[in-house]
Amino acid sequence: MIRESIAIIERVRRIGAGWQQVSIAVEETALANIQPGQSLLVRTHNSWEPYLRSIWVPIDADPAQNLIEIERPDSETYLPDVDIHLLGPVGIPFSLQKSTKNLLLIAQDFPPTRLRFLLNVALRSQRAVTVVLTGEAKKYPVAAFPTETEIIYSDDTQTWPSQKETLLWADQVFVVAPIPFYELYFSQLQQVALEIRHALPENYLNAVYDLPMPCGTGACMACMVSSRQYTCLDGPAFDLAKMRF
Amino acid sequence: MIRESIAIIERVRRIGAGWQQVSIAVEETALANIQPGQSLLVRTHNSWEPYLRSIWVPIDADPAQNLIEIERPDSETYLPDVDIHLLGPVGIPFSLQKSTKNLLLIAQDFPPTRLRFLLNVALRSQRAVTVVLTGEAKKYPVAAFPTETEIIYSDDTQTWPSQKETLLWADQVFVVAPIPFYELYFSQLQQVALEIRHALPENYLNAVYDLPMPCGTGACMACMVSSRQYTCLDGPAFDLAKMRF
Amino acid sequence: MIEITNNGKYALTLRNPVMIASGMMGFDPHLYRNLIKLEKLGAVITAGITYKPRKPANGPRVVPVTGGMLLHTGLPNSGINRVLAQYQNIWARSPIPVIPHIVANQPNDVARIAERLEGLPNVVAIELGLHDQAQAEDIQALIHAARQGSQLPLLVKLPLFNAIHLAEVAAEFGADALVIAGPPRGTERDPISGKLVGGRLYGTYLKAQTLRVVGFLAGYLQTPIIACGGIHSSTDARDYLEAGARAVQIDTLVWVNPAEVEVIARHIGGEELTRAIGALPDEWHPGLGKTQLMQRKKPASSQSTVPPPNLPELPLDRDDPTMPSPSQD
Amino acid sequence: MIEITNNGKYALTLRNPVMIASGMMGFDPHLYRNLIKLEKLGAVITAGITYKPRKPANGPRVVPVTGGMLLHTGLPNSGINRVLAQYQNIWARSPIPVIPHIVANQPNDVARIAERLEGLPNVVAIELGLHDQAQAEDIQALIHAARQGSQLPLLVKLPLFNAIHLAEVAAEFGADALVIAGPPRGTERDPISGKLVGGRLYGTYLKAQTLRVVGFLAGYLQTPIIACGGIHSSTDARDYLEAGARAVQIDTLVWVNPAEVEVIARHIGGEELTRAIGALPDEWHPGLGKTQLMQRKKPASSQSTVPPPNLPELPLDRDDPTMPSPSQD
Ligand SMILES: Cc1cc2nc3c(=O)[nH]c(=O)nc-3n(C[C@H](O)[C@H](O)[C@H](O)COP(=O)(O)OP(=O)(O)OC[C@H]3O[C@@H](n4cnc5c(N)ncnc54)[C@H](O)[C@@H]3O)c2cc1C
Ligand SMILES: Cc1cc2nc3c(=O)[nH]c(=O)nc-3n(C[C@H](O)[C@H](O)[C@H](O)COP(=O)(O)OP(=O)(O)OC[C@H]3O[C@@H](n4cnc5c(N)ncnc54)[C@H](O)[C@@H]3O)c2cc1C
Ligand SMILES: Cc1cc2nc3c(=O)[nH]c(=O)nc-3n(C[C@H](O)[C@H](O)[C@H](O)COP(=O)(O)O)c2cc1C
Ligand SMILES: Cc1cc2nc3c(=O)[nH]c(=O)nc-3n(C[C@H](O)[C@H](O)[C@H](O)COP(=O)(O)O)c2cc1C
Ligand code: FES
Ligand code: FES
Repeated sequence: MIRESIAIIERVRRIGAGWQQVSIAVEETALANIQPGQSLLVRTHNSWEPYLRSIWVPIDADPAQNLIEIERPDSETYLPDVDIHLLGPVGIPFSLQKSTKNLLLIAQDFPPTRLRFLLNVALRSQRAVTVVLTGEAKKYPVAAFPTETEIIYSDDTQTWPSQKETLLWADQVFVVAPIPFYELYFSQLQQVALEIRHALPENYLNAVYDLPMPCGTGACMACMVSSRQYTCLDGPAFDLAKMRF
Repeated sequence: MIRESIAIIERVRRIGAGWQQVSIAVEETALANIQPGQSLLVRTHNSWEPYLRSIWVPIDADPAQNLIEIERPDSETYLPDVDIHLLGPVGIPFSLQKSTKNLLLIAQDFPPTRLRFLLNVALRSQRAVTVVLTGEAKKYPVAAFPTETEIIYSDDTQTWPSQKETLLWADQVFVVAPIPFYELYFSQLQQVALEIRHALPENYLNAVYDLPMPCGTGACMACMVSSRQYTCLDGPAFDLAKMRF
Repeated sequence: MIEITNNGKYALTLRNPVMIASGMMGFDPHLYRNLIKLEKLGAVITAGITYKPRKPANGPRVVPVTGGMLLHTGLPNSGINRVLAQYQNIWARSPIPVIPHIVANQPNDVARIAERLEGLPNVVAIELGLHDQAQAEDIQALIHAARQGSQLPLLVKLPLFNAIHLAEVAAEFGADALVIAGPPRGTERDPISGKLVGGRLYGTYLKAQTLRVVGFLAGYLQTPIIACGGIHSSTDARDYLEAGARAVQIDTLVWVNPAEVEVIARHIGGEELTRAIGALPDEWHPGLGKTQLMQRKKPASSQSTVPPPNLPELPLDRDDPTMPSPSQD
Repeated sequence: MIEITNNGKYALTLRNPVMIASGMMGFDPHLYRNLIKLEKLGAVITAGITYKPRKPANGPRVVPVTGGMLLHTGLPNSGINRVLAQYQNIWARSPIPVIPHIVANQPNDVARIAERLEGLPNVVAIELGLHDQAQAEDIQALIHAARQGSQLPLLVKLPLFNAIHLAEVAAEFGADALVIAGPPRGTERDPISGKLVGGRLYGTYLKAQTLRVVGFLAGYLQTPIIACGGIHSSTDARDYLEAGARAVQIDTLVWVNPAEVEVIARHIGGEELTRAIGALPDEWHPGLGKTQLMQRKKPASSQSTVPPPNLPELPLDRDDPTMPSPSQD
């Protein structure tokens, strides 16, 4: 249930390659129970510019401490002890199936930030996780990943070595892609997956949309991915078994 | 001659009571030769909001080091090593007469920032300086003043103990006052001065205007103090001998 | 209770002169129930309703602009029949009155929609949204159609850019109140696709433009004016009332800063009296969280904003700057 | 050389399609000589000239608004005779052509001013600034008056809010180019005096509103359009050209960020070709100081903005969002 609240920046840490991690302390344990897939709409200063909130994507959370870990570009300046205004959680959690033993996370030409929380949760519940990084995603500082993570780099932005094998190995796949090209990337992946499996199982191939979300409540309709589906209410992950491009 | 240039913040120091001092390193020695009375129009970040530059008032300058010392409210955040964009110098220097031995600086219900550079210059050239602080000005952290400064506090916002004596003692007077009331304060002081002297000598009683200055070049006409005089071109000090209210 | 329209056959009174404008609440006033206490407000206007269903604009787009945004949605809705089937009961249970917004295109459609709205529980008025190209003749036909279909008080929302041209006409043809104004259109480059996008402009700068028009119209119109555009603070809302508006509508602020909407309703509704300038800081903030409350208790390092006790009176202005005789400066 | 007007009796060509709009340079193009290299631009428009002298508005006022400001000056000038006595020689020596701006109030005055401007060295055209309430009849009389007085090419500047209503009329009556548009009026509360202040609105948000009108008019008018309003970057200027404008005017940017004016003139004048989206960062900045140049030489910690080499083509849009069929979303 989306709420408004105030959090305090507790710690700021640069992790390199243009990224920093910001720990925020939230008021409500309910909010600290935020799940992989959900995000926050944030206003960091008391001004009308920028008018639209930024989307903050948690990469981990600690409900015991009421802490949420956020990843932001290090070009932005954050100082400990500063208030920030949150609206959230926005979106529904990724559906990581109980039966999933092998999880494939694909950051296709786009930073893997939106997959990191899921990566942590999956490893903590003893799944095997492989992360694919292509194009822009290869710049990401992988030292920040838990050591158990298997990482595949590719020279290409659209495919990667042993693409079909990894897709066969995985019980579930989550993929992110850059905004102007996401439909292209998602449909290509859908094609490849359909070539190696007769039909796509439900919840198998999940496209994670990273669209602008001005309101987060289904009011402004700026985040629609189809004529009935909203990133903010029904996403950010959509099952590629059901999408048409 | 007004120019555009870039400076770097060298040091930030809190002096208490809501104020901080920011040292900036400028590119041009010409700019570091800025004089008491002149100010800078500053844009601190690469954004169109706020649209108008802030007015930065130097409280000291060191041309040998290309450094200028600025005083700002400590509610603003400045970090060393950050670029700032300057337009300036704006305005003409205060005319501190060679013959002036006794200088009276009056901060009437308004922070004395605009007088501090003059205070330093006058003390360095061996004049006696008395500073009057009334109303709001009494909150100013006077520990920041050089120790030779004589300070008079008042309980009132409009007058101060031995007002006439100090005005008689002084060879030159500079006064600042808060925006909505400056005409009132300036005209009252003009009255008092006229009571104790037959006519006001030229350059004796100087009103220092602190009006918004959007352009700094006489183009926008937002800073006019009379139908022909601009704060940015002809000020910020105007001789109260010639002003009519 | 506040009289939003003049007394007469079609009179509308509300508990509070602050309403939610057409748009942000969609058709469900409960959409923001965790963000805003609706019962603090006067009424909520629904999103635009058409006779037939309308799909959202293909690839709906938002383009940020300084202090605002350009938004293009397409006025999607499932048509009057399905809207009523889905929301009529929700409206009935809403803690504040509901005012459906009719997209005023075809007089026929308007009459048919108005008819369906007549007599619904908790529906206290109709808002008619005029399109940008509407001319005097169109307005007459559209208002006439709405009147034919229903006995509800009729608010007519005019587009900003021709509000001054059309206000008198709309008042003459029977609008019970004028909503000034629908936001202006603009074109901006979408940073994502690199393309030029057309849409309406929302944001803080709407206020100055709209306030001008509201003040201008309030100077000579008898019909009450409900001001709408760029309200982001109690001061903004007060400025409109001071310029002659009877009530205000707020839209984008609902999601840009929801807590502020309640603050405005409280101030403007008369529960709190503060001056626009030199007021003491208001300690009552519905969005004030525990962490911030804790911080409030720390000794403040910043200076007090309380004015010094012996502050002289503001000097009187020798000529009123809001009334410049020359018209082009 | 760029043809600013259509070929014919009153043709205007300039070296660069970027001009300084009426206002910021006052009457002296040298006012900003340390901030902008004028010779990079196409022309400079003077501040408004009236027949008789005009004083500045009493207590000129500026009210900051998000991303802009409201400004009220009063169109002060010392009248055509004294303006010419004082500035005629300065105009003659200006490195770029000068276009005097006539405040179009009385046809008589306009004719007399235009006469005085005829044949002055380096004066290449006249700009006629229409007032907000000008109607079709007024425009005819004013344009006629200007034509009577002089053979110079005639630019007519229309106020934003009725530009669409009046553009065709102005073109028909003989404007050689239309300047779209004079900024809209607004009312805001002055934070200093606490009073409501009326004035014109300037700032970044002007662009989206003006671009819409420019695109709309360029779609059917034969008369060339010079776009003016909210240009703060080369992208803004390019957007206007792409929407159909022949040239652009820039005003407040001159003091908000003077260095950028030169950058825009350089890009739009064709000295530099960069794409609006995905362009390589432009290293040529006239305002780039020594300190920043030093910093540039440090290894950059931020990510490169160069697009990855094997970037696929942008997918084509299935329907063009700038052309929404419904008119009210
Ligand atoms: C046919 C017509 C169409 C117009 N269309 C538009 C339009 O679409 N958009 C637009 O912006 N303007 C529009 N205007 C208004 C125009 O731009 C001028 O603002 C208006 O005519 C008044 O200008 P003025 O300088 O003569 O009067 P002013 O003296 O500046 O003001 C006139 C009136 O505006 C109101 N007003 C003044 N100051 C304030 C204030 N501080 N707060 C609230 N109200 C105040 C008062 O009612 C005042 O009497 C239109 C005018 C006409 C005649
Ligand atoms: C009499 C009249 C007066 C008007 N006065 C005003 C006014 O004062 N202010 C105002 O904002 N609007 C004004 N409009 C315009 C109106 O608000 C609509 O924007 C306009 O009628 C087009 O709307 P539309 O949705 O029908 O067309 P759209 O399809 O949205 O656009 C119509 C035209 O606008 C231009 N256009 C569209 N997209 C772009 C783009 N991306 N870049 C550049 N140009 C583009 C094209 O020429 C296009 O054909 C007026 C319209 C009329 C008929
Ligand atoms: C998402 C959204 C949808 C809107 N839909 C409508 C509408 O259907 N009809 C209408 O007249 N105005 C509509 N509006 C405009 C608002 O009612 C209001 O006029 C505008 O937002 C200006 O007010 P504000 O500055 O308080 O947001 C919409 C606004 C938004 C943000
Ligand atoms: C100080 C100032 C004075 C102006 N004077 C005039 C004027 O006399 N006549 C006129 O038509 N426009 C005048 N303008 C408006 C500008 O010419 C221009 O239309 C407006 O600033 C919008 O362009 P911009 O966004 O590039 O600033 C003035 C603007 C400013 C800032
Ligand atoms: S973000 Fe507004 S509808 Fe999804
Ligand atoms: S600041 Fe613009 S004229 Fe002085």
